[in-house]
Amino acid sequence: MEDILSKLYDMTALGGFSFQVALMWIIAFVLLYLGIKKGYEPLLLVPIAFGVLLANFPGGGMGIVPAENIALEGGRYKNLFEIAHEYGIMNYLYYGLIKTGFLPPIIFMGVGALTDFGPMLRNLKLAMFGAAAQIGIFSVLLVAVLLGFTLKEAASLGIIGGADGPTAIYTTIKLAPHLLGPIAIAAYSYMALVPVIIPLVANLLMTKKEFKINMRQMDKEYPPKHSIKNIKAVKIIFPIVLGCVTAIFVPSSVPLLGMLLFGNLVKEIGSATFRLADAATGAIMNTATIFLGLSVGATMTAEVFLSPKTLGIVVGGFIAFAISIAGGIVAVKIYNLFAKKKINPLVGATGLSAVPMASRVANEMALKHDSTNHILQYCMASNISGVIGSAVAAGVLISFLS
Amino acid sequence: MEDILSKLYDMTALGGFSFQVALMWIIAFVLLYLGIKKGYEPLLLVPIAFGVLLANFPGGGMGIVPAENIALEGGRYKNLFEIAHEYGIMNYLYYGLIKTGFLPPIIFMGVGALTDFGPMLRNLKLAMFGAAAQIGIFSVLLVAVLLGFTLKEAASLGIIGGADGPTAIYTTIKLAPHLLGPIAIAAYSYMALVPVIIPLVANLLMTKKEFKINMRQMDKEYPPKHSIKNIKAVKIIFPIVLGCVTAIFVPSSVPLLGMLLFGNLVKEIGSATFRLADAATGAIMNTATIFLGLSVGATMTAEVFLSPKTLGIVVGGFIAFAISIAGGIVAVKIYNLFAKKKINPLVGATGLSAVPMASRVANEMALKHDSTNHILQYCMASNISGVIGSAVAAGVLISFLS
Amino acid sequence: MEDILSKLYDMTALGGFSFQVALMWIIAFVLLYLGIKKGYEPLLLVPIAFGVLLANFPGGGMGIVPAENIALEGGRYKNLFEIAHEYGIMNYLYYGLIKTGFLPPIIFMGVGALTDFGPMLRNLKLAMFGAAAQIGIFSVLLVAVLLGFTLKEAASLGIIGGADGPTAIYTTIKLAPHLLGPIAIAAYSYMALVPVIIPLVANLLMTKKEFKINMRQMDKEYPPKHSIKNIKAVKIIFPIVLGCVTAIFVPSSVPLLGMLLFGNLVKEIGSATFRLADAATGAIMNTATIFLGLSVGATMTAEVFLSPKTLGIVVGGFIAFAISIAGGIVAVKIYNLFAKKKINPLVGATGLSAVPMASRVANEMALKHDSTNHILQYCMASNISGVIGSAVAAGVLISFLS
Amino acid sequence: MEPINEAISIMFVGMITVFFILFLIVGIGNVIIRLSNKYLPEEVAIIKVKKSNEPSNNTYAAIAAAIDIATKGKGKVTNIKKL
Amino acid sequence: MEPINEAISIMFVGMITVFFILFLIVGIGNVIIRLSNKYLPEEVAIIKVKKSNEPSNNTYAAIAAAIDIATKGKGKVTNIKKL
Amino acid sequence: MEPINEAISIMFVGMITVFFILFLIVGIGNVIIRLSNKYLPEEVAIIKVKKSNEPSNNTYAAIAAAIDIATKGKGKVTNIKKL
Ligand code: NA
Ligand code: NA
Ligand code: NA
Repeated sequence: MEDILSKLYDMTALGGFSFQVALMWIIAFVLLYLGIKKGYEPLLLVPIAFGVLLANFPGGGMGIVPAENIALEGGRYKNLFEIAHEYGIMNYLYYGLIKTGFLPPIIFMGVGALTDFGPMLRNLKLAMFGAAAQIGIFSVLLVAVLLGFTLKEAASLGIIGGADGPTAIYTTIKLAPHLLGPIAIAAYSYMALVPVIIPLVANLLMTKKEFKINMRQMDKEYPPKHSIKNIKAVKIIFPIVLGCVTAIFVPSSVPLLGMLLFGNLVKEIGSATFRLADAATGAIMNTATIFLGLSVGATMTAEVFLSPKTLGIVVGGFIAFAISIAGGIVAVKIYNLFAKKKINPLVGATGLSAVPMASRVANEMALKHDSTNHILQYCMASNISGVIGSAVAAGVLISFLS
Repeated sequence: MEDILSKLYDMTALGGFSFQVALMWIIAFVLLYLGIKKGYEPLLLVPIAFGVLLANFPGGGMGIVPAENIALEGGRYKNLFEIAHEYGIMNYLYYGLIKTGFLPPIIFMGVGALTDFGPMLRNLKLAMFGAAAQIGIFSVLLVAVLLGFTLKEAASLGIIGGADGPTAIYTTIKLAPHLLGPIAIAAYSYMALVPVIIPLVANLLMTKKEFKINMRQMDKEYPPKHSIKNIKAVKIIFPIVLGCVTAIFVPSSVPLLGMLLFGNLVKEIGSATFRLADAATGAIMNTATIFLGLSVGATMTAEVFLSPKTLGIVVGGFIAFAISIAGGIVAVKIYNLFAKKKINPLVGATGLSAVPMASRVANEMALKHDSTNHILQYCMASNISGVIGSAVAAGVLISFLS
Repeated sequence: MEDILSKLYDMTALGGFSFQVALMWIIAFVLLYLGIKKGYEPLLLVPIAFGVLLANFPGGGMGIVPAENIALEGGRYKNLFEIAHEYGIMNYLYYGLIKTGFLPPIIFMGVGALTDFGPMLRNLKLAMFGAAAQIGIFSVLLVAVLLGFTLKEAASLGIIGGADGPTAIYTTIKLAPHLLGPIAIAAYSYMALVPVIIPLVANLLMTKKEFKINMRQMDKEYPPKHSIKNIKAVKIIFPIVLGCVTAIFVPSSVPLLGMLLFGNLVKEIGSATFRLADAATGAIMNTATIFLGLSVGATMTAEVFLSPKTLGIVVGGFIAFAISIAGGIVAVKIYNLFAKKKINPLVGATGLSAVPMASRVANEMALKHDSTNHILQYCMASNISGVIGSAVAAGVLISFLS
Repeated sequence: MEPINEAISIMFVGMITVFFILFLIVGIGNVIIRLSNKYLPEEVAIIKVKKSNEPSNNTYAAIAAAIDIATKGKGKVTNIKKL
Repeated sequence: MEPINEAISIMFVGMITVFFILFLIVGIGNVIIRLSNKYLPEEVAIIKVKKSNEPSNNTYAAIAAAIDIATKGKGKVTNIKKL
Repeated sequence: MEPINEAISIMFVGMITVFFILFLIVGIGNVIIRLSNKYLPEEVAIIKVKKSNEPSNNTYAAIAAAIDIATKGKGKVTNIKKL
């Protein structure tokens, strides 16, 4: 009888329970609350939070083991069958789909098939502000190095400021996979907080007059030189050429940008390749999202997550966002010093990316100051170029540091 | 000329044909007949049967090779690329997706996203009978050990009485993978035979009076203490808490139950995570069903299947089903001895699981005895809890025996 | 400063650019043009072309490395995790899904679920011409051997004449994977060119009188002996029996034909297995098409593609198509010498396969000569049997040469 | 331990565990229901009834039924505008 | 064996096999058709014609056509109830 | 090199690259637009208006709206035949 009771106890996880584990559960519950009740990027935060929960059931065998566990001597690694055999299905997913760098480009293919380069093509000049808004990435990289992060960790921290989930995850996989969990959560959380962060920074840096700069009015006063006659042709040629140009100069951005542009291409071609675009945005992207979310969440075992670096990531990520937004705004202000045709600095703020929420937030702010000032299409131009901008920045970081 | 003819003959499978192979073909044809014409769980039985056929085409290279073939010295295993290279695509599927224990939890995620805990939450007390109806699992385990099966084999045999496909397959993968084919077929066949087995056992054990126990009438006489005011909130919180509780006490059930509850959660959240629930029940589940069915079927090469143990599985599986049903019925009878508010013993019978067919069958039997006696919703309560019950039982078996 | 500039230069791909790479880009652009603007099999040619582009971005790490790179001593190979780690995601896809021979049978499953054997069953005799039209495969094999190709290469070249994408790719993977890119492109390009090639050959070999042979008229004059009373039952039984028969005689065709017939079976069963047929033709097939196209394209790095053999493949593939068509036509002509009930030789031409475009083209040609001469259904009979014919031919080649 | 003894002990442990877990689920389920009844006010789903400026009711009902079939219950008619 | 001889022998074997298999398929297909004609009585698909209590025929036809387009032929109108 | 120096140099290189690439994109985008305006004549999408032999306009519009909802905008009504 005693024997049975002791066996019963051994079977349970009661022995593995600890204060740290309880803390992780609370974190998972908070994330679930944010995702479900507050609607913070639920498509990613709910799977991530559930993955955190799964990983922190002692004895459940769903937590991701450190990469040392799968390394063998001679630069070789255990194979996926062995990983599943020894560490279970979550490690199989993680080492098969995430650590290989596979899922982020696959999700980017879906993002591409959902992206419309139209607004950007119609206001090409505004794309430049998608460059300025990458300054947060590199500023935080600098600060993080000063605070004692290694270069690779600092770069992964900085990339949160790119405000783009797959890019942040891809970069972190390549440079500092041990920080994957907190960085992914910070990235998605702050993207969900864009409706708070953008007004915060914009109100700090912009004058009332600037909020009221009316882009449509400007277009009437200084009409653009040429309109696009055959938008369909341009939309098909653009991703191909764009891919070639970025590939020449930043080859390490090819896995991300190449897949993004492929997805965009099959969408723009139309009905002839509709099946592919449909798969890219449907079955593939949704499946990838589930597996990415769960296994990124499962990296956050108590030992890994509860470290001072996590706090650094939470703070640093916020700063990166803020600086990126500020960078975009300031760049517009400088431009306005020299140009007759003024640009609303909110168009710079959306260079951050976080498509399309940043644009919506900026548009609402503009409308609040002047109810006829619709700037959504202009914001989308810099907003989309911000995605390219941070993918390029990621390419630079990876090529210098990996 | 003679040379060409001999080459022609070598190319064919005529040399590999045998009585055993012919027998396997007949088994495959019978399974196809049951699945297609009789409508026995066609979604699983048709792929399994076709897998049996593919595996028994001599020289086709589609049969699953024994696990010894992929083991190397030093506790290591061949990698998936080597397995595909040496043994073909069916072994690639089997060792990549089945032997790793990957697909059953993935299918369970879809099952979760199709499950509605509503009926169970509205009649929580009835969930207890989903526990009683697991007795068939352990009884048959006992008998099978007496008959000379090893403990692991006996446990895999017993789990057929859980009346739940993915659970049976997952347990067998972990404990006795060489019996996977016949156990999967027995599990799905008897689930399809629930409309025969439940009436058989119920008519044997229940009196006419018991068949007529009217649950709605009882609810009117003894109304439940409290109704649920915010069913949506309860349905969201329930899977999360349920996951935590079972994880603490039976961690080895986490891969199955965790994924089930994740699937249920993303469904209950609603439109915010609809894309994920849609993928879980659509693309992912259907793809998993095809690959699971084909490769489980392909484990049944003549050498493996035509053994006395297969007969034991066929008989033992039936007994496990019958005892489970009886257990549920008897548990209700005992309860009724002490309670004023009587329960229809058919509600115990559905504790077996085999959702939702068991409930439908029980409901029809009740209606046959009293055309106003609608017990479907009550049956669903114990029916769904039976799924949890057998997943917990599977967890116990795995944690004690693997 | 100088230091930074040199680093900048190192990061770019400017050093890796060459004349050969530029040539590959031009080839990719031409393929994109053919797929997008000319509508040549866009579902395959667009992903292949984009794969060519990705593979030829120097430093992008998306080109497929030769198989030697993943071989280890002792007949072992690197595992998929190591391949992803060392050579990136495109090699992960290629060595995981293509080199294992996995995707072509998976796509064939979808093809099967889209195929209707009805027209063939209603005119079974015409299926014989699907055999005659395989002569192009073996003729070109012979010529290619004379021109210095190895037997395996020659067989892969010849199989282009099967006019069936997955079959050509599967055979080439098994026999001459280094030629995969050009062979896949030749196969899909010439399939797209069927509206040009069939008229070319048919006008050369057929008389005006033959074009006007009216199949319906013939059916009225010599009515078929028996009609099919229960087409649904026949359509369900047919793929099962067909699978068994081909498996006995050409086991090496099982991976292709078995999956084709499984897909067809779950489609013909109807609503009971609709979910499976839907997955096979939807999520699975579309996903497989994307990954197949991209990674087949990515095999075409400049070093591999720019060889005299590629030219041989382009010419040889065309000849294989032409001879196959001619074979079908001549077979009908010979048949007509002896039979009273004449057959339109265009029905022989469609034995090539390239379903369903070949049938449409033949039908249009017949209508051009006699606007009442609808031969589509008759063409579909030999057209579909041509798919089986080339899969059988592939099985023979693989079993003799691999 | 003899296999048969181990089988018996697994039977005991197994059934106890299954009963214990489902007992817990019943209890915790009741707690969740009570707490949610107390602290989470019922969210009343408002079904919007649209009236004017729409096709006649018959047509509307027919289309709604049609959509329900077409989308396997996943779609719903939110608005039909006269164009 | 010389490659060219082997190529010739593969050509023979290949064409013989392809013809033989398709010949078998024709034969077996005919056997299946005859046996099914004899032993499997034709299952007549009954198209239910519903009359009363339904939207007018015109509307019905229009919706059926619409559904067919919307579902790419996968759906069918089984019933339209007046709500 | 000191980490901090390397961080600074990465910052320079990174921002220069990002600006350079987006500058190129702007330039090349303009070139594509100009060339396409010059050499690729605008493809005018012709919306076919069908008139007779069809259900009444009201029903047509309602169904079109319904289809649009049912197919999330992916389908379109190309033809409705009176059966
Ligand atoms: Na960005
Ligand atoms: Na059960
Ligand atoms: Na062919």
